[in-house]
Amino acid sequence: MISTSTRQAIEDFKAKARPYLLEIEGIRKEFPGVVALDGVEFRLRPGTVHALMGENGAGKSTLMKIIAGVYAPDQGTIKLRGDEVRLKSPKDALEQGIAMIHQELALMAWMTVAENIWIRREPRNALGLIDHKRMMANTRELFDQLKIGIDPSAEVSTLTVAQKQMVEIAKAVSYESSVLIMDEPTSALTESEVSHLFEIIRDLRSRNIGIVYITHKMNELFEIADEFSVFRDGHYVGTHASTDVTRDDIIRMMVGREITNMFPKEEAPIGDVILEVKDLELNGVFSGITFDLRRGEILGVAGLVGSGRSNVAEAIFGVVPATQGTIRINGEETTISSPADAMRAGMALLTEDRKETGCFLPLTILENMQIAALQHGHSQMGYVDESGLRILCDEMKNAMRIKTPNLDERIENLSGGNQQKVLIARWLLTKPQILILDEPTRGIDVGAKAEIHRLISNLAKEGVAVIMISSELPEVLGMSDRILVMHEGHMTGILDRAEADQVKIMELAAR
Amino acid sequence: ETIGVAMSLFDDNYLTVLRHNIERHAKDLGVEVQMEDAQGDIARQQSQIENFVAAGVDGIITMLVDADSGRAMSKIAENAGIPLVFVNMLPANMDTFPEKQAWVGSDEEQAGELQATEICKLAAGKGDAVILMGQLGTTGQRGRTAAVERVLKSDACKDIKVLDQQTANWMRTPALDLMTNWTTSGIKPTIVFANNDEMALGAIQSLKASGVAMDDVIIGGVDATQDALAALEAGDLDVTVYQSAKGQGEGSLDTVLKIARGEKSEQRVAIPFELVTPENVAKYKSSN
Amino acid sequence: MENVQAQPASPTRRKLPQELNILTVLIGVALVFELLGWFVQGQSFLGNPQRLTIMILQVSVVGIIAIGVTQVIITGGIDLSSGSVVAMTAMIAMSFAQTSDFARAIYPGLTDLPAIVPILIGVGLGLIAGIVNGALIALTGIPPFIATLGMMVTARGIAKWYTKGQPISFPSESFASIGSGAWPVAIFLLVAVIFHVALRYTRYGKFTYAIGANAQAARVSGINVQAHLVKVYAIAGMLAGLAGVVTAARAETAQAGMGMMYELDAIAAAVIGGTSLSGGRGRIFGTVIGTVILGLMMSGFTFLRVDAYYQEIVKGLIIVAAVVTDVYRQKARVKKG
Amino acid sequence: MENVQAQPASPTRRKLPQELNILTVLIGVALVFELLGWFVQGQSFLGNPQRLTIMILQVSVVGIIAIGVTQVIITGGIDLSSGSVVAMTAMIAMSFAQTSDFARAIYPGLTDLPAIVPILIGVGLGLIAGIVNGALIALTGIPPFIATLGMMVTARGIAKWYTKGQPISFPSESFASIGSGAWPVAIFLLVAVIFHVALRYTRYGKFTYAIGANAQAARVSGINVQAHLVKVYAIAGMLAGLAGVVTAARAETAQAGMGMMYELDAIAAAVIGGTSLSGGRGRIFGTVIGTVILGLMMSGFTFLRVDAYYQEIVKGLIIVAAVVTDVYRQKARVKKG
Ligand SMILES: Nc1ncnc2c1ncn2[C@@H]1O[C@H](COP(=O)(O)OP(=O)(O)OP(=O)(O)O)[C@@H](O)[C@H]1O
Ligand SMILES: Nc1ncnc2c1ncn2[C@@H]1O[C@H](COP(=O)(O)OP(=O)(O)OP(=O)(O)O)[C@@H](O)[C@H]1O
Ligand SMILES: [Mg+2]
Ligand SMILES: [Mg+2]
Repeated sequence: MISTSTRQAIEDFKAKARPYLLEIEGIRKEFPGVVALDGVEFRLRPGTVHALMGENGAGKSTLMKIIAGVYAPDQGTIKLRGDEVRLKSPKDALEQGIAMIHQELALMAWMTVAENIWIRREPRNALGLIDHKRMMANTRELFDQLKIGIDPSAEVSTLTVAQKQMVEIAKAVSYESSVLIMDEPTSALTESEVSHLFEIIRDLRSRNIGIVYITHKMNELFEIADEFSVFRDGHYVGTHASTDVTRDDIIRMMVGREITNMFPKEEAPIGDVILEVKDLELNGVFSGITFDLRRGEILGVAGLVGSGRSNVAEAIFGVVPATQGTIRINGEETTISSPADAMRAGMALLTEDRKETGCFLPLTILENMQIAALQHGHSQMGYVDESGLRILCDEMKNAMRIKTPNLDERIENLSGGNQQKVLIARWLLTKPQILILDEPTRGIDVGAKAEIHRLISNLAKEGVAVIMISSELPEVLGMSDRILVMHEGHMTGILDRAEADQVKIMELAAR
Repeated sequence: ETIGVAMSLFDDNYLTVLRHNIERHAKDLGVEVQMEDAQGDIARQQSQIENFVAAGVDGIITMLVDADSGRAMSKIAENAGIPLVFVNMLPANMDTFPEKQAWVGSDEEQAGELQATEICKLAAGKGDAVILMGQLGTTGQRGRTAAVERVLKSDACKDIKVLDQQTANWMRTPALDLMTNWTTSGIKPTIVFANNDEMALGAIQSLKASGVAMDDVIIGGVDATQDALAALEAGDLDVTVYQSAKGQGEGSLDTVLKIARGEKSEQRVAIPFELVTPENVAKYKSSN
Repeated sequence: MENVQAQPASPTRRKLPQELNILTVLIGVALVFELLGWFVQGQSFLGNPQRLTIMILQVSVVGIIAIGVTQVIITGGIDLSSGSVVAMTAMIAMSFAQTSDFARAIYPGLTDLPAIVPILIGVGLGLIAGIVNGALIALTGIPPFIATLGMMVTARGIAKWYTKGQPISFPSESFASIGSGAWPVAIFLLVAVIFHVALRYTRYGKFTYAIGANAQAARVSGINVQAHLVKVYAIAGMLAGLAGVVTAARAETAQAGMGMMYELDAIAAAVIGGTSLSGGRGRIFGTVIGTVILGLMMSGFTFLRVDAYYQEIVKGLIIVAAVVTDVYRQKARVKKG
Repeated sequence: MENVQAQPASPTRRKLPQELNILTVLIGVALVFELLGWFVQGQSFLGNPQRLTIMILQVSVVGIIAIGVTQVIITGGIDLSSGSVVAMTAMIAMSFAQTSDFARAIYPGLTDLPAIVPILIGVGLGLIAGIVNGALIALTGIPPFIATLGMMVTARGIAKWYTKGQPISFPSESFASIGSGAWPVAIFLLVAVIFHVALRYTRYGKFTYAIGANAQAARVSGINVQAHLVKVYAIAGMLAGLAGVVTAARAETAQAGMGMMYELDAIAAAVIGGTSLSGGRGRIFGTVIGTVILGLMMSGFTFLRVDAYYQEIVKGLIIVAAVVTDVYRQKARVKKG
C-alpha cells in the first residue's frame, strides 16, 4: 500500500520535525450531558499527514474545532511552534495559520464560489473597493492549480454536495496556512476525486504543511497518512506510524473489539418483482432509467459525482417527481407525486444530505425518529401513542447502538454518524417494502458501518427490496446483488454480482 | 384623595394640553392623580379603568377612545361604586348615566359646525373645498366631518363644492403629502376644512411650497394649538376653534371630587367651543 | 462500543425546561412588584384577588391570539394580521349581535339573533382570514411576514370600510355576557389547554414542530407541508376571530381601531414564553406565562402609580430583560449540564 | 474532479436578477395607474413631472429607513424600532433646532444653534439606539425581533416623556431647509448610493451577506459576527435618526406620534424589492424600487380619488400581489435556467 517514496519522506521529515508544529495536552471539553474530550493529547509535525481515527462521537471533530478556535477548551493547553497560544475565535486561528475544512459544510449559500473562498481576504483596488475581476481571476488561478472545474461565479446554492466539498477544500488551501485540518473531506467524493485530493495533499505536504486528516475510510489511511492517532470515547488511545500497523489493529484500537467482516452480505431469497421503473426521465437531469427490483434484492447504484443517482432516487420517491416514464409497484402502475404518495406505496428514502433534508435539528432524537412512522398509524384520531412509540424507538436506539444518554436529547448534539443512524431508524420504523438508501454510510465509523451493512443485509433477508446508492465501490461491490451504473444522467449498464468488479464499474461510470 | 385619569391618547396635542390642565389643577387642590395612556385602544382603556378600581382610587376621569365604549366603562365604575367623570368626549350612553357619573366637555359636532359656518361666511358661500379628515373611525373625525357636511348642505353654503375628502390621520406630514398629491392631480382647492389644526398646518405648508398665495385659500382647523395660533396671526390659517382645555380639565376634576365627597353636581357640564379668528386671536394666545 | 456512555443528564431537566425558566422570571417580576407594593403603597400587590383576576382578564384577548401566533411561529412563520383581524371580526360579528332596541348600523331589517350566530360569524371570518393567509404562504411561497402584513392592512381596511368608520354598539345581553365577568379568562384558559394537548400529543402538533424545524425534511418525511401550513394559519386566524368576538363583547362596542398592535403583544408573549422565532421550538404553557407577565406589568404599573410617561420605557426594558434572563438561564443550564 | 462542473449560469442572469424583476412590477403598477388615469381622470398619471418628484419625496423618509432595514434583514435580522427612533430623534433634535423667536419647549436658555448641531444630535442618537439594539442582539443572543421590539416601545416612550407629550415646533430656517424642496429626495438617493456601494464593493457588505447566508460559516471564516452585527444595527439606527431629522425638518415640528408604523413600511419596501427575510439576499437598488412602489400607490390613490375607506384594502392587496408576482417571476427564471 505504501510506496517507497512515501516511506522515504516519512523518514526524512521525522529527522527534521523535532519541534512539533502543534502540541496539545490535557484537553477537556464538556457539553451538556456529555464529556466530549478528556485529557486528550495530540502532536502534529510539519510536513506530515496525521490521520485521526475513532468511532462516531469519539471527539475528533470537537478536538479539531478547538484547534480551529471554534470552541474554547475547558482545560488544557495548545502550543503552536512551541509557544502556548489561546485561540479565542476562528479568526485568531486563521491568523495563526490554522485552517480547517469542517465536517458540516460551512459555505454561504447565496454567495458566489469566489466570494466564499476569499471572504475576509477580498482583493481591493486603489479606492479600497473590492476588485471582483481580480477575485475571479484569483479563483480561476487557484482552481487551475488544484485542477478544479467549477465556475467561480456560480452561486454556491446551485452546486452539488461534491462541488461544495471541493470549494471548501480550495478555500482551506487558499489560506496557505501551516496547519490544515480536514474533517472527513472525502465523505462526499468518489474515488477519482479522492485520488485527486490526495495529489493536492501530497503537494501541500511537500511544502512542509502539517495536515490533520479525519476519515472513516481505512484504505485512505494507508494511502495518505504518515502517522495516525486514535481516539475512543473522548480519550486519547495512542499514536502510531501508519506503516507499523494492520487494518485490524486499527479497528481494534478504535472499537475495542474485532470486526471480522465489513460486508456481511448474506444470500437472501430473491422474491417477486416489486418495483418496475421504465424510461424514467426528468427534463435535463436524467433520462432513460429502466430497471426492476425484487423482494430481498439489494440493487447497488454506482456512478461518478453528479451522475444523477440522487436525482433518480428523489424522482422515484416523489421529492422531485419525474416528468416522464412509469413506475409500477407490485405490477400496478402508481403515480408518485410526493413523498407521501411514495410512503403509501411502501417506500422509504434516506436522503443524501443529512442536514438539509434529514435532521430536524431543534427537535429531540425521539421526535426525529418517530416522525415518518406517524404517517401510518401510531395514533388514534390524531392522538399520538407516545409511550408505544418510545418503546419502539428505544429498541431501535439499542439495536443501532446510537450513542446518546437518552431519546430526549436534541439530535443537534449528536455526532454526525449517530445522526445518520437516527435517520435510518426513522425509516425502518415505517416498515418499508422498498428501502432507498442514498449514501447510507457517509461519515460513519467502521464499526457502525459494519452494523449498518448487517442491518441492510438482514432487511433484505426479511424480503425488503433495497436500492443502495454509494460512492464507495467496495461497499457497492460487497453488498449488492446487482449494480446499476450511471453516467451523466444515463444508465450505462446493470452488472450482476458475479461479473462486477471495480474496473468494469469504472469503465461504465467514466466512459 | 387619588383620582385615576384614563386618557385615550397621549400623542394628541389638544389632549396633552387638557392633561396638563388636569395635573396643574390637581396640584393646586392637593389631589393626587394617576394618568394612564390607552394609546387609542378601547380594550386597554377598559383595563386601565379596571386597574384603577382594583387600586382603590377615589374617582376616575376618562377621556374615551370612542363614544360608544361609554356604556362598558359606566358599568365597571357603577359596579365598584366609584365616581366616574367623562371628559371632552360625549359618551353614547349620556342619557342613561347611573348615579355618581357625569360628563364635562364640548360637543364635537359643534366644532365642525363653528368651523364650517365661519369658513362659509368668509368664502361668501362658494368655492372648491377639500376635507382633511382625522383618523378614520374616531369620534372626532366622524363628528366634525359630519357637521361640516351638514353645514355645506344648507342653502347659504351649498355652492361650496367638495372636490375630495381623505384622511391624514390627524398628523402634519401626511396632510402635507396628501395636499401635494391633490394639487398635482389637478385638485386646486380654495377652501380647506381640516378636522384639526395639525392637518391644517400640513396643508398650509404644502400650498405655500407650491406657490399658492395664502390669501387665495381659506383654511380652517380645530383645537387652537399654539402652532395654529401663530399661523393664524401670520395670516396663513384663517380660522380655528378653541376648545377650552382649561375649562374641561378643571371642570372634570372639580366634578369628580364633588361626586366623591357627596356634594351636589350636574350630570352634564357643557363647556362650549369658541371660534378663533385673527380678530380675537390675542385673547387665546395665553389660554391653552 | 460497549463503553459508549454519556453522562446521564439529570432527569428533571427534561420535562419543562423553557417554561420553568420563564416561570421563575414571572415569579421574579411578581415579587418585585410585591416588594415595591409594600414600600411604595404600603399594601400587598398579590394579596388582592380582584387584581389577580383583572391581571389575566385584561390580557386574555391578547392571550387567545398569542396561542394561535405561537403555533404559527413554531412553524417558522409569523402572523402580523391578528390585531386587524380582531377589528374586522369584532365589527362584523357585532353587526349581527345588535338588538332592535337601538338603530342597527347595518342590516336594519334584521331580527334579533341568538348570541351564537354572531359568535360563529366572527370565528368563521377569522378562520377565513387565516385560510387566506395560509393559502397565500403555502401556495405562492411568499414570506409569511408579507402575506400577513398584506392581510393586516386589508383586514383593517375592511373594518373601516364596513360601516365607513362608524362604530357598532349595544349588542344583545347574551352576546355581551361572553365578554363579562371571568368569561374571557375561562375562554383563554380553555383554548390554552386544547392547544397544549394538540401540540404535545397529536400528529397535528408533531407535524407543526417538524415543519418549523426543517420544512424540507418534513416534506421528505411524507408530511403535506402546504396543507399543514394552511391548517396552522387557519387556526391562528380562527383564534384571532374568537379574540375579536370576546373584545367586542367585553367593550360592548366594536370599532375599526380595535386590536391595534395586538399582534406585537401576542408575538412578545410567545417569545417571552420561550417560543423561538426561528421555528421548531415553543410551548403553549410558556406563552400563557408570557401573557401573564404582560398583564402583570399593566396592573403593576397602575398599582405602583408609575408615571405613564415612564411606563412604556419600563415596559420595553422589562420585555428585553425577561428574554435576556431567559436566554442566560438557558445558557447556564446548558453549562451546568 | 474533471467532471465536477456547475452548469455555468448565463452571465446576464447574475447581474440584476431580483431588481429587474421588481422593476417590471414597478412599471406594471405605474402603467395600470397611467391607464386608469386616462380612463377615469382623462389625464396622464406619469406625464406630470411634479407628481413624479412628489411621489419619491413623500416616501423618502421611509426610504432612508428602508436602506438601513435592508441591511439588517440581509443579516437575517429585523428592526422594528425605526419608526419610534424617528419620533425620538425628531423630538430631541428639534429641541436643539428651535430659535429664540418662539418660546423653547426645553432648554429655555439656549442660544440659536447652527443647523448642523441638531442634525448631528439626531443622527447620533439614532446611532446610539442602533448600537444598543446591536449590542443586545450580538452579546445576549436574544432574537432581533424582541430586542428591537423593546427599543420600539422604549424609544416611543422617550419621545413622549421628553416634553410630556408637548410637540416642539418652529425650527431655525436652516434646519427646516434640509426638509424642504427636493432635499429629502437627494438625501435618500445619496444614502442609497453609498450603501449600494458599501454592500457590493466593500468587506462590510460581503460580511453582511455572509452572516445572513450562514452565520456559523461566517464565524469559521474568521468574521467577528458579533462586532459586525453591532455595526449593521448601528447603521440602521443612524439612518433612522437621519430620517427623524428629515421628517422634523420637513414638518417643521416634532411630535411623539411621528413615524408610527414606518418600520412596517420600510420592511415592506425592502421585501417588495427582493430582500429575503431569511437573510443573505437583497439589494439596495431593489429597496429603492420597493420604496417608489409605495410612493406610487400613495400618489396614485389620491390621483384616482380612490375612496379613503377602500385605500387600505387596495394597498394590502397590492403589496401581496407585488411580492407574489416577484416570487413567480423568479421561479420562472429558475425554471428556464
Ligand atoms: N455542540 C454540541 N453540543 C453538545 N454535544 C456535542 C456538541 N458537539 C458534539 N457533541 C458531542 O460530543 C461528542 C463528540 O462529538 P464529535 O462531533 O467530536 O465526534 P466525532 O468524533 O467527530 O464523530 P463523527 O465521526 O461522527 O464525526 C459526541 O458525543 C457528541 O454528541
Ligand atoms: N439544486 C440543483 N440545481 C441545479 N442542478 C442540480 C441541482 N441538484 C443537482 N443538480 C444537477 O443534477 C445532476 C445530478 O446530481 P445528483 O446529485 O443526482 O448526482 P449524484 O450522482 O447523486 O452525485 P452525488 O454523489 O453528489 O450524490 C448534476 O449534474 C447536478 O449538477
Ligand atoms: Mg466529526
Ligand atoms: Mg447523490
